[in-house]
Amino acid sequence: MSTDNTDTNQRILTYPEAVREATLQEMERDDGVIVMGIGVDDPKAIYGTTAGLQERFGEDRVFDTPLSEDGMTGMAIGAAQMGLRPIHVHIRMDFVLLAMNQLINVAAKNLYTFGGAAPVPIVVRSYIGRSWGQGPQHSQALHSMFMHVPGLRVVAPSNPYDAKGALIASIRDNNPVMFVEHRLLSDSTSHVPEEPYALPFGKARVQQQGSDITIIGISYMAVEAYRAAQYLKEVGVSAEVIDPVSLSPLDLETILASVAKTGRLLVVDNGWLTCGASAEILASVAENVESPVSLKRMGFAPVTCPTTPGLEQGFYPNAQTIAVMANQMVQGKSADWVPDEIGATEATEFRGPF
Amino acid sequence: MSTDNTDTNQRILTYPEAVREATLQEMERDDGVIVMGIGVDDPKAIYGTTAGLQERFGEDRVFDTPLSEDGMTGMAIGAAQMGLRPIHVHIRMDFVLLAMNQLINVAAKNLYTFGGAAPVPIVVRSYIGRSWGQGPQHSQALHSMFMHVPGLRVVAPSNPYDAKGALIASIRDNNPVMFVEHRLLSDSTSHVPEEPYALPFGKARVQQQGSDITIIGISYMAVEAYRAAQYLKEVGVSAEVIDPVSLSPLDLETILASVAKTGRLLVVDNGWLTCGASAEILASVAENVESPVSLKRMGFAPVTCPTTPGLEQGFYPNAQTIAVMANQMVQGKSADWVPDEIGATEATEFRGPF
Amino acid sequence: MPDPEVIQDLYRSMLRIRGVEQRISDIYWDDKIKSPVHLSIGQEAVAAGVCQTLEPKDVVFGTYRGHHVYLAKGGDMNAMVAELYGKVTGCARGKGGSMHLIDLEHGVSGTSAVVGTTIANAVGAAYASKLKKMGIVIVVFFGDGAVDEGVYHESLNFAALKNLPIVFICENNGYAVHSPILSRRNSDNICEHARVYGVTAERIEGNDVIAINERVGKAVAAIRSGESGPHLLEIMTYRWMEHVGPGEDFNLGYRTPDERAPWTDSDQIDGLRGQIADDVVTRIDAEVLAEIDAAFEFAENSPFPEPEELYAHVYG
Amino acid sequence: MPDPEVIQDLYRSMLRIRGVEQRISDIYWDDKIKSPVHLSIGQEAVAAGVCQTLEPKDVVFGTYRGHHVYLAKGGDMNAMVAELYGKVTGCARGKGGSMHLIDLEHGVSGTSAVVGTTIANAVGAAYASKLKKMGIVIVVFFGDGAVDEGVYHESLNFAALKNLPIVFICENNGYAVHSPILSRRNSDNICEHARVYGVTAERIEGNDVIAINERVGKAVAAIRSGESGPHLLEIMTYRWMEHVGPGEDFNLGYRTPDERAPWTDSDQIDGLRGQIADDVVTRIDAEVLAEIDAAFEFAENSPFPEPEELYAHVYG
Ligand SMILES: Cc1ncc(C[n+]2csc(CCOP(=O)(O)OP(=O)(O)O)c2C)c(N)n1
Ligand SMILES: Cc1ncc(C[n+]2csc(CCOP(=O)(O)OP(=O)(O)O)c2C)c(N)n1
Ligand SMILES: [Mg+2]
Ligand SMILES: [Mg+2]
Repeated sequence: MSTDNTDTNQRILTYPEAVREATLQEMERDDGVIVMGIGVDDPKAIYGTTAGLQERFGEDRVFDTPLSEDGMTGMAIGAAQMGLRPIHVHIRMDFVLLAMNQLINVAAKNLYTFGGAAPVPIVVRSYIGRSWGQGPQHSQALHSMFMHVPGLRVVAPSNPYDAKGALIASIRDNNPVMFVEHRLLSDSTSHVPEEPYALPFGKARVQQQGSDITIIGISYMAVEAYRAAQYLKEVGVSAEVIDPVSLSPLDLETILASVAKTGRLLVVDNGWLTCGASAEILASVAENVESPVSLKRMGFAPVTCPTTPGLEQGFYPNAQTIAVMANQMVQGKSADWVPDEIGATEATEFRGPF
Repeated sequence: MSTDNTDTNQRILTYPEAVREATLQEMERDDGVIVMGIGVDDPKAIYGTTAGLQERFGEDRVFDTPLSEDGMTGMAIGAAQMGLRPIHVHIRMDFVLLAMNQLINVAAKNLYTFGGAAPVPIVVRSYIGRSWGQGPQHSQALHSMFMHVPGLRVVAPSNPYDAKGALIASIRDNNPVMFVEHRLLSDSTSHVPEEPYALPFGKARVQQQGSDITIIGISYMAVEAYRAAQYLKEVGVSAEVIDPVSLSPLDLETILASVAKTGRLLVVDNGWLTCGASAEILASVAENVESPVSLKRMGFAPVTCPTTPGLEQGFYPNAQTIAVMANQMVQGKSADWVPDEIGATEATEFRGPF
Repeated sequence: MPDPEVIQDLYRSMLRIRGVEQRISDIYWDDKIKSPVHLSIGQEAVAAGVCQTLEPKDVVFGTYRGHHVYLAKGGDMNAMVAELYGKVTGCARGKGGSMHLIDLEHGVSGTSAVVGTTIANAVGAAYASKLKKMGIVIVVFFGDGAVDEGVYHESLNFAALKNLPIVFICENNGYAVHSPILSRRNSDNICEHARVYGVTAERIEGNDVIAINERVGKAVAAIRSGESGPHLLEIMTYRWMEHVGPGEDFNLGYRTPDERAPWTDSDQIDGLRGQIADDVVTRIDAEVLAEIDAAFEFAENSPFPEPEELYAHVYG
Repeated sequence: MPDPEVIQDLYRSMLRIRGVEQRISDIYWDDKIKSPVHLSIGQEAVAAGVCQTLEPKDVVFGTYRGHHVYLAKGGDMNAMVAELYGKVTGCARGKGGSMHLIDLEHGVSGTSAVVGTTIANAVGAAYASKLKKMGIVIVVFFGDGAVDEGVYHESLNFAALKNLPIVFICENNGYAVHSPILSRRNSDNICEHARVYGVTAERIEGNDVIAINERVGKAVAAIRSGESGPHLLEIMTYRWMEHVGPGEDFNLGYRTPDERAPWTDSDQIDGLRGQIADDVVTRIDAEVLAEIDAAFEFAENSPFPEPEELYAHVYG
């Protein structure tokens, strides 16, 4: 994963370590930051992301909640209105569906509804699950629903460096932020500076420069898109790989500049296509380009996520299918190259914990 | 509103009358059909759509519910699994956000999750509100969120004829169907045959043929798009106007055929743009056309819906702004024609009931 | 008996609410208030009685039927009326309208048009108050319909679990829109239900402003002193007007004038008026009338928001 | 004392559950079951005791911790094990996995991985049963964690309001994942809470399969005869294994082996075994073992779904 930092003496963290560090540093900086959610104080500590925080900051600032997603979201909003900065954690994004009323009818709207009087600085962390039979109700990626609603911010970092910076930015931001994590990124590592830093919202990361095609990968698909780009070198296709990082606001400028250069765009979302983030990006590009570009999108199959491993694999794009699609967009539909590797090693190697 | 029917002796109904007739006829045909929701049995009878049904079919088949959107949706799903066909009514779509968990995690998924064993034939009727200070929480149009999720059907008829046929189809369908109504369509009238008929899902209605530009209007915007097309005649622009009626499945074929003819597409949604139905249509067209087409979308402003009338007006597209945009797409950006009329007469004349 | 000053305060508070809402009802026909209005006429005693017990720093949350709460807590009347008119001088710059009132300076933390939402928000505010030792008591007003919602259960549970400084005020006016309470639940036992969560609960009959004031006062004092955790007061009251809109609704047939009669007969404003010296009544009546006249004039004369305001306040 | 046949039935029922789950635990390391498993070992008495009281046409709903409910209600064992293996012969054609079991033919109406969802679904099934006079009793199993959710409140309220033929079975194993119940609510009073809704409620201590069987039997009989509406039974039980996965979890430190000891000491399978003649035990043990062997063989030998199955069953 390329980050801006070129230190030789690199400090390497995993994604959960980066998330934990961001949380801890912000909690030290601002005693209004609190962490809440089902299991945040338990021995597994949400994949370690909240480990030790309760010991450090006490039971009032780091607390387990009852299984009450709607009420606890409303509670976080009210606390935020009184000056706290709650981070509400959900171990699966699927469960956030219980909190849509408070998130969309209240959190997203209060600032506007009250003419600017009442900001709602909450961060909602939630995990997209995958692999080992997560199945229909533990695998959903609902970021596009939140992108749809004005007043919410949505970020989905794909590496530890971005995760730390985006989380710090989210905590400091005065708006409700949906902070989207992916279970398969938990073992990923990258350089992460120790000092706190905030990534700006609305700034995409160009992971690799290229000239033939632009590939955008969202969340975990940023990893697969990057892998696909490496495979594509084999057939001489030069792919520019972009990770939007911030989905709302979206860095359309960087995307348009890239597409202007390559003339081709493949968006690979870690989610369903219909009315998804990929639809949005394609539509925005189509509205804004003058000369014709070739546009495609990939993502979840238009079905419920099946549990059985064989079908589950067909549900997701992977580096191989991405590379094949990109190659065909560049070389024409008849191109029949298939890279040897499939990619998605995180998925095949995954064995929990869930 | 043009319908396929050319009877000379036309039977004219309002939208609520058509909805009520469809419900009544299906309840007579199938004693498993039940109607439930907050206020369905009250004196106002959801704008008259449920008037007299309880007297006719009894309190067990037509009943008011507690204010428990999530639980009552789950209840409807369970009843459907046992063979009933519940129609669950919400007087505003905003309140459906309380039921996302049951709709998306359960209703949309059960058939697939259980390998085909457990269909969930429910119909969820809900109203998009507008005008007279509906404001942030009584104005939302969330159809794109439901389009995003495999397993759900979504329909949004814009006239009484389609409303009756689509509701009958929805009740007979074995899948969960989101049946989207718009408050401002309540006074609209059209020919509605007395005998029951079912509109096929996935079939768009071409409201007017044209050659210069395709304008798609969704829900109430179908009315405004049609009006805009009439204004456009003044400047010699021939617009083809399409009402998708069914949003999931979407009749892409009809849309692509139209765009192939006109080379220009303007989608006017009655909802937000980002990751919305308009993004989906633009993306699908962009992916599928060979020769370049000009693509634009209009919809809610990217803000929360304000209550005050002056700002509220700017929040929505209307026949005038649609006509201006369409004309510029055809004649070029410098075209400065503005039709005299604004359209949206339903909105300016609206005075409740809410 | 409470002291005369309190009686006067309560009288004035209720009169302001009644006066503003009566005026709204009177002028609604001229279409200047283009906003659904949920009048609290008949329920003034609840907001007045409760809010009189609060300090300025205390914070209240309410519902779309919130004029009375906003005014009783000290919300700016000019800004409220201007809000109903959709003017930029409104408490939410016209963006909220009647259902979304706010006045943070006076501890009005917001009202909501989605039933039940502010109950959870209030619990969060109470959590913040406790965590930061602000000494602020939170009060949330909601109807008997809100009790049906799951979020009510979740909110009571959490408030009791964390022993939060909050008073739940259930304004039981017997109906959710047109649905009587026993069509929505098995028994008339909201207090008993609340107690099971560990919330101290009591019903106050008869829309009695003095009783409300006294008993809520005790609850607030106990909470403020740290002696006790959350309380719920179920206050029996009655909505005189239609659910939404400026008029009456006996024509709908779901309730009768006879049902209302005992409530109008025991009108709390009349009741207190009889306990205050005539000259004081005259003075207060005149002051309140002048305040209301001024508020409507302020609203009439204020400008609408500029078109660019449409795009302001989406993000902060 | 129940009659010997019932004792044998209960013994067999619990043994089948224990046997299948023990086998799952034993073979999980070989990665053939690629699905999170939430074992019910230790809680077999609940499902066995309850389901023995039901008729085949009666309908049950459960949670992700649902193997015991599925098997006890008569769900096809082959199809369940095949489902865990992700095979097309599974009860959900492999699409559901361990957390989503169904066998409509035997009245298993489905289990869900989102806490609380099936409670409301069961209430709807009970509504259908009542409306259509099906004479079917609905039973829904859920944990002590589900009680926190708003949907629980909404479901109890509606079931009582409509006097529905439903039994709510709260399997109180003391924890939601690793959170003890008193960290999530003020008091240990689930039954008292249920009663306020108008639901007849009783706690059964000690994971006692005979007591469970008798008391649930009475509730089901009362409901079936139309004598009474909804019941809730809070059944105290204990999860022996980790929340999810095939092993134990004392290493996590949130509970101790000492806490578990009384529950394993009073193992209901051992308890009943002592009450059945030796030769009968030997026969049942052998039969159950053979059934389990066959089920795992069936699963092993079954094919995976064809790739095209990915696109089947999205719409019906
Ligand atoms: C979640 C939700 N469901 C439904 C509605 C529609 N609605 C508006 S007011 C109301 C009745 C509320 O009754 P109650 O809580 O008793 O308050 P009251 O109006 O009597 O003051 C309903 C059902 C809503 N606003 N929000
Ligand atoms: C709505 C929801 N929130 C959170 C979770 C994560 N989760 C899975 S099981 C569980 C605990 C449930 O505890 P309980 O109801 O007591 O059942 P048990 O596991 O003890 O059988 C939680 C929190 C979930 N699946 N669904
Ligand atoms: Mg009420
Ligand atoms: Mg438990």
